Amino acid sequence: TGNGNGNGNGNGDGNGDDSGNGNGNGGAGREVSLGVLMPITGDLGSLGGTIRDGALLVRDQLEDAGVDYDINIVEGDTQTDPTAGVSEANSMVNAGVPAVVGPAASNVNFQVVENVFIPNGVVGMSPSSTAPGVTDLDDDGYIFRTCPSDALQGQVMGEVARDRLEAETAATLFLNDDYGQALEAEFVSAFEEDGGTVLNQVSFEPEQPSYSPQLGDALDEDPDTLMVVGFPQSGIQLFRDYYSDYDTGVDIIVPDGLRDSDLPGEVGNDMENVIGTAPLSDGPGSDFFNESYEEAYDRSPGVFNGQAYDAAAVLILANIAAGDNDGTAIRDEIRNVANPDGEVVGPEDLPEAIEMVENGEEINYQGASSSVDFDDNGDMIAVAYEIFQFLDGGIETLDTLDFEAE
Amino acid sequence: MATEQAAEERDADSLNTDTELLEVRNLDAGYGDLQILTAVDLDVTAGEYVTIVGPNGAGKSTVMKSVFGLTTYMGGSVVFNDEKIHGFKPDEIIHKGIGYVPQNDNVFGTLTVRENLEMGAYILDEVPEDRIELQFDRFPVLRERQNQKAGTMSGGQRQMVAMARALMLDPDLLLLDEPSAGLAPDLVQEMFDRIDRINNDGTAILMVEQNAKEALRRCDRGYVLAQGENRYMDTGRALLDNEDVRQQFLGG
Amino acid sequence: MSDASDETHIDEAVETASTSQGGTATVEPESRDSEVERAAASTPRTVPLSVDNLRKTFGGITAVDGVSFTVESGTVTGLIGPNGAGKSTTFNLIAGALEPNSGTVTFNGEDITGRRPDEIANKGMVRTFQIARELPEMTVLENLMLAPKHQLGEDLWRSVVPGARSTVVEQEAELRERVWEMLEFFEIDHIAEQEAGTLSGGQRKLLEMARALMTDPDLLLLDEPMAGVNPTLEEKILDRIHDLRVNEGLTFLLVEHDMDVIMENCEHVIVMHQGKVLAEGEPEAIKNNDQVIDAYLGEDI
Amino acid sequence: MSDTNSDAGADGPLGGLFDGLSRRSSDLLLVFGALFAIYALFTIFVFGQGINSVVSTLRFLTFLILVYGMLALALNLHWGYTGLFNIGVAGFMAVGVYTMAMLSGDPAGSPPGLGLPVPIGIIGGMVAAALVGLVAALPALRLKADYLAIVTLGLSEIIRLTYNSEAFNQWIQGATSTITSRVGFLPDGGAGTGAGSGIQVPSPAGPVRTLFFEGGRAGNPTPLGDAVFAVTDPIGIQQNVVVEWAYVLVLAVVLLGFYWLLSRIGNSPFGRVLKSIREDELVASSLGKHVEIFKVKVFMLGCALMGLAGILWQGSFGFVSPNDFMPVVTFYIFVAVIIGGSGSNTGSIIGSILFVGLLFEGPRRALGALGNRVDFGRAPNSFGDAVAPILSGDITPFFAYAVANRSALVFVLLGTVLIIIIQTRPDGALGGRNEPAAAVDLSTRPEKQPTTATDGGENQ
Amino acid sequence: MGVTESRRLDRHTIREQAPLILVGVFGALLLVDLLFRLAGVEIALTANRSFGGSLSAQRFGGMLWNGIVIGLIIGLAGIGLSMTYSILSFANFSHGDLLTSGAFAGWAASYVVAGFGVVSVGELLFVRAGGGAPFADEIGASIVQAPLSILVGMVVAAGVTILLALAIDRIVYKPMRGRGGISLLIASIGVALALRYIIQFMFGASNRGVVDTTDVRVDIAGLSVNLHEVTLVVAAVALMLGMHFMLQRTKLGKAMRAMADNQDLALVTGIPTERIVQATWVIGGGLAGVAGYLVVLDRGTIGFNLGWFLLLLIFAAVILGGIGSIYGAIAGGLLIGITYSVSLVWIPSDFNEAAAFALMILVLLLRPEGIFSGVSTA
Ligand SMILES: Nc1ncnc2c1ncn2[C@@H]1O[C@H](COP(=O)(O)OP(=O)(O)OP(=O)(O)O)[C@@H](O)[C@H]1O
Ligand SMILES: Nc1ncnc2c1ncn2[C@@H]1O[C@H](COP(=O)(O)OP(=O)(O)OP(=O)(O)O)[C@@H](O)[C@H]1O
Ligand SMILES: [Mg+2]
Ligand SMILES: [Mg+2]
Repeated sequence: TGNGNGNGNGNGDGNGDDSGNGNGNGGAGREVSLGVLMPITGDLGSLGGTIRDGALLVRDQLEDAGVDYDINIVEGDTQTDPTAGVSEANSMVNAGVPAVVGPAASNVNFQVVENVFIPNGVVGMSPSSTAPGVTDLDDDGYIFRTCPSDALQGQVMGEVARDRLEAETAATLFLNDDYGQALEAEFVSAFEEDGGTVLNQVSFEPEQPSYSPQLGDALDEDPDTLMVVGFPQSGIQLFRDYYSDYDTGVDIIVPDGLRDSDLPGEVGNDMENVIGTAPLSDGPGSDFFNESYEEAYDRSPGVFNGQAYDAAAVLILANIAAGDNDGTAIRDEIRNVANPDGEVVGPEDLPEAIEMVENGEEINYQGASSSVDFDDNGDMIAVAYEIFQFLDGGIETLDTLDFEAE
Repeated sequence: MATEQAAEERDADSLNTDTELLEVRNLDAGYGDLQILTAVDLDVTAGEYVTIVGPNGAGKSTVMKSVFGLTTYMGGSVVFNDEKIHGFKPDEIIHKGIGYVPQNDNVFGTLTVRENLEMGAYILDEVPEDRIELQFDRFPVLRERQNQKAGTMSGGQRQMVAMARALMLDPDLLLLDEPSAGLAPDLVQEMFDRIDRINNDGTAILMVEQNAKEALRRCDRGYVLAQGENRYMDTGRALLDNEDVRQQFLGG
Repeated sequence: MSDASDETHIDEAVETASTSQGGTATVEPESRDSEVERAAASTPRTVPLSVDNLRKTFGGITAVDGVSFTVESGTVTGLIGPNGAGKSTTFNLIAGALEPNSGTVTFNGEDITGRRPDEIANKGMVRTFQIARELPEMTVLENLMLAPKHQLGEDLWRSVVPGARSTVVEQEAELRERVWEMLEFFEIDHIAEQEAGTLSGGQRKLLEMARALMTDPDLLLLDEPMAGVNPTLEEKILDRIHDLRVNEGLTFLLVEHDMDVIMENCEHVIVMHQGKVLAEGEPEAIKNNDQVIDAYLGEDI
Repeated sequence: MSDTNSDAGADGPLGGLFDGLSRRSSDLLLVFGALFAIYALFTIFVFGQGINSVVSTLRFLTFLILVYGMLALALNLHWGYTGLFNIGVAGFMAVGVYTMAMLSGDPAGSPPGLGLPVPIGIIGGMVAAALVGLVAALPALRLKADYLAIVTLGLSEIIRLTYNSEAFNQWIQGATSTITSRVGFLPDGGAGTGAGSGIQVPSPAGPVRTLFFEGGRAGNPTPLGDAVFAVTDPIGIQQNVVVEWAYVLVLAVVLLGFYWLLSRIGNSPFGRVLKSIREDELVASSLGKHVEIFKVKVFMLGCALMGLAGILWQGSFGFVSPNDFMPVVTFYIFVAVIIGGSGSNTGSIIGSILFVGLLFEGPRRALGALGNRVDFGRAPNSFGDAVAPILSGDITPFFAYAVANRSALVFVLLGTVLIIIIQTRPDGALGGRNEPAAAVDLSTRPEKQPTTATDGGENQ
Repeated sequence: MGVTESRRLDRHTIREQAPLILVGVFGALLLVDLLFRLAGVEIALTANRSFGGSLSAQRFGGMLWNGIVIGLIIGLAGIGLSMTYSILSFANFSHGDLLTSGAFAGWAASYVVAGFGVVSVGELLFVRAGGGAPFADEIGASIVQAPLSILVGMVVAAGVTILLALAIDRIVYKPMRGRGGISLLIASIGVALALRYIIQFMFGASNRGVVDTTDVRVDIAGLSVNLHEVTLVVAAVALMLGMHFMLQRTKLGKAMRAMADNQDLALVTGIPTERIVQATWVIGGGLAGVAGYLVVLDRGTIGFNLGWFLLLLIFAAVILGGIGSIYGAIAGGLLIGITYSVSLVWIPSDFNEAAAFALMILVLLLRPEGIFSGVSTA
């Protein structure tokens, strides 16, 4: 999840221009192939399953609507592990998959993209890899994402810590991987730029028996606030250790990775000293999406589920526009179906959108999570963040922030 | 010597005693699939002193182990006190009244002498202090060293520990596998004297020895075993005097 | 005693053997007359092994306590003593399996105290073990092939690099000849391809000696080579020992509890007791030494 | 068990290579028999999914067999031959791969590498693995088997944790950059490990790829690529699958190299000393063999081979992270050696085939195939919900749950099969075969009359 | 063998003095440094290196206490591992998963007792498999809310693990009795895999919070203590003492030592070796089960590979202490636990586990058979 440095989503000027290759969009009824590569087991197992479900929802809806295409989704499990992810991605490529929703975690995403997608000309669109580095990949344009870069989230967190929490000093405790390292770095630079002082910076490993040592290191110098980057699987243990060893005096700030409404229950504490930021999923189609998701899975959608839905939708539309299961052709159609200029479509009228694409009409997909417009780097042009807090054993949104690329 | 006279007297006794203690008939046994013993016959009557001799690899130790339930049984019978015991496990056989002192590695080195003896009576509910005392009377040096780790004792002393442990349950029959091997000459004599005394106390002895001349001199009866089969059986004296036996097995 | 006749018979054999050996070593160098030979011969009987004031403790136990003795070349020297006297430990100290706390071991004029076993073996002093230590999952052939010193193929590169390997193969073929000869000599050729772990006690003892001999030693340390070996076989082994002593000039240091063997085969006997040398001398003198009788032999022998 | 070479007559000039010809050919038969049996099994799993699936599945299978085969051979040198109970294989692989990645990595990458040519990186990786082996060996070889095992395991964890550490990453980057800034032809940035994020490895499969694609990127084939694809495209085999097969063939050649090297070592006086060390160190040294030197040599050689195998395996994915070197990797290799029969090189290869085919991939694919073919409906969320309906006679939810959670069942199956194998074939698939350690056929007897007892009657 | 080892030991006695002194000096330096830190004294050595520093006594006390808590768990688990190691002669790689089994069984029982009536037994039995509500505090499984449930849980953890260990022995190890340690070790890896993933299959893969921590931190005599940690320490120490008396005073203890010494001889002496083996599993399994239960009580979370992750540390403790010695296991456990925790004074937290292994290797280099080797305990 995380994108850190280069606040790279500059340029908003519509690159949606040249659209009209009006290709014949070969026979309806053909197979539209799409990969969904998510962590079903491992550290992100609990998140990955729900994100996958977001993507699968597109297919199920289209099938229910009886569209003319055989939408073949190839699923894969990265086990939250880069090597396993690469191997799984390879099997997808070997099976002829031209485009993939995923991978979820940035550390896996980097490796899969570098070693499999780019060299094989396969389109990768992650719903949740927020690492700043994704922006600058030398990717021949094959790599996209429907979530924002952590370069932004780091700034947001820094601001929240300085302004809302009025912290002078901060310590950080972050997962030792691409996501954690990059987001922490962004946070630190934002916090220091704002005049704060960062004390101890401590990294941690997933699934450790105890995080007391790391907590001790981080809190050694009594910081005003503690920034924690991680995922729920380790977070449960980490926060349990925190509440067992310390009083709830320190403000803690967390990013999207720990936005899990079950967390307070799992930890056995209200966690009311914890405040967080997360990319907001409130695109034009978000209501429709939330309803259909709940209906299909009996639960409300979680983080990045909307982004996954959007990624799947865009890739299917682009595939149909390209007329072939070919990565390069799909790459070239993505902005045509997603960016402005064209008939606005959304989750509620996907079947119609498919017909329009088939007929060579220009469309502009507006999604569940955002308006889904891609810049030159394949990043989102406009995103929103929420500031949330754990309250009464649940999550409450305190505020929302909109970012429009300048 | 006194012991020799005693042995001669017992010779006379034993040949007409009918109280069979151990009766091995037609025994086939070995290790895994490998058969070592073929149709071995062997008898020990109550209170008798029997020796087995034979070349290396003849199967002598295998006979002892077979009686004690430590080999793969392949046929025939082992009867002790009118009860078939082949197929029994060692701890059951101990209950029946047989004690066994293996050829080497026969003490628990990390246990004290006293603990070694206690282990010898494991199957009893209580630690039989009186029997420990009895062994200490038999082997006085063990009383002195009862709290010493058996592993730090000399070769001869270890043999005593091993033998005392096997005697803890007052067995009717004691199996001894090369009790004199590796012992210094004076200890060899001492060991044989002790065995005589134990035998005089009423315990039957079945012994394997490479020190064949001494062993045959002292025992009531002897068996010669070769290639897993019985070759000769007679009183110890007679075997010693048998020219063939001397030539083939006793080194002239 | 009924064995008396045998005793004299063997004694004579030893006598003859030792005189002939003595002749070779001290008096007439026969036809060999190089300078070196003559120089060597002028010193009466060389002393390949000497042990000086060796001490070894294990925790609180002093197993070897100031032992000194020498072994003359071309002899069979006996080392006897009660159980736990320190004989095997002395062997271990000489052969480098243990390092002494103090004292020195000199072999062929060189101080070898505390050297590694392999260094000592390579100098020509090789030992056997009281409890035979065959290499159980290697065949008898492999056991013997292992023994020769300085094999070319023990260098990794020679065994691997295509050109060099042919020299290794050549040497292996030569060794194979010697191994088979040795097996025949010890009459264990019929079990050559068996794994050593399946051998009987006596065959293991033979294998142990054959293997030691394959190293071309000058001096052999034999730790109870006859223990547990049946009497018929024992005689054969002794014959071999004398054969080698007489024909190849080997020197033997022999630990044994069987007094008959010691008395009938050794020219010189060292008696250890409680880690010290108790007595030393001709077999006959030792046999009648009161201290030795007291400590070791017991009255009845 | 003396199934020693039955064929004599082979100490000719090519001795060693062709001795025991019939054994060799029967070995070959065994290896290929096992391989094709596994191939057949896996073809069934993916049957009906088209030729590309079959070819691609078999490629992956073969790839795993080859890399496990290399590692099993290297471990067999340590453990099977010399009795060195090294359970730190993963650590030595890690050293190989990381060193290679740091030497040959992109200087502009994150973390930076030194940008040296890949072959130098590979050699450097092997040397580094050997040196770490040396450092580990010097003190550790004094220890008894069990203790050595735990020490090597601990060491492999230390290695993994070190590569995982951000502090180490920064330190090594600093340390190397102070060196490289003084060496003209090296980039100034030094080289790092990437800590928990892992590290890019210039894939050893890259050169193979460039044979088929210009610049290694799909879409612009070279003339060779064109020629090959002209055949494979019409059959329906993905280009990527073809390229990966080519890399597998390279691995096969390397495996043959391993086998050749280790067989030569095994069939030599050097190997004989190793065997004797395994059996009884004190005997070996009492016969004049400098045991420690042999151990150190073998330890270093084995570690170098493990490093190389690591590079060719993990490195070929283009990326490694410390997680790839968990102790369980070592256990898998051990299992391969043991089910093949330790001490035998052929056994190591057969063991790898059986391990990968029947234990590692087999259960996964079998359950996967089952899941693909039968639709059990939506799986219940928990075991409780899956079991409860059984009481009322409905077992479909349970099956659905089982298929959905097959990743767990695969390991249960793996464990169970492992237990069964070790119970029923304790000496491995080949039944404890002993490959005689000599450069010539020992059973060839010199031309002499077979001895009948000369002087003393028959013995005993 | 005896000869080789003692030779090794012996030859190195003199040469070992040097490393020993070095280690001693290094240890002393660390100690002085620690004292300086506690006193808040810092002496600059070079630009970015200094001796001493500052460390609050409270923080250090916390580290030490944490180390002791971890160490006791490792030690407790280590006793069982060490016993099976010496008596059955193999390194049991499934020991960690016995811990996990005990943890799940025990907590299932605790949940049923504590949460009876709150939610369905089915949900309680699988300890919140699949995650989601009800959360631990609703069920109230804590020493404060439901002390009985904790006690029951501990007993069930021991009981179930014992039965499991006996069943595994019957099915897996018994047919292999007398085989070499390596065969058994490999079989135990198979057992470990099967067990761990059966647990995953039944109880799910997710790590989840199961212990209710409401009000468990209380002030006693001015000290803030965690009652769960106190429970753990009391239980662990009591079990260790119990083990000590049992092995020293009873015939069974001696018989176990005899078995560990020489199995064949034990058989021949009439010691019912099968029963001793079973007794070993009873004790080893029982302690493992309780240790697993206590790990969860301390950490608050449960997951299917909790034991596997601890296994290496447990092995390190057993090896460090000397295989076969229960005191060794306890001492090794404490050493490992304290190193794991206190080493953070000097090194970053990504190295504390490595420090524990490094300590083990260091000790083995100085004492190749472990600290308590040759000291007979049981
Ligand atoms: N555990 C075993 N497995 C397989 N074979 C064995 C085993 N023990 C002994 N043997 C074989 O059984 C045969 C008889 O052995 P046994 O020990 O009974 O001989 P012995 O007469 O006691 O000889 P010794 O005088 O050397 O003690 C030998 O050939 C030996 O190799
Ligand atoms: N590794 C060791 N550790 C401790 N003590 C030992 C060790 N080796 C030998 N000893 C002790 O040293 C003493 C001498 O033993 P050694 O084996 O040298 O006796 P020996 O003369 O060969 O006796 P035997 O005739 O029984 O073989 C004995 O008390 C023995 O217990
Ligand atoms: Mg015997
Ligand atoms: Mg001795």
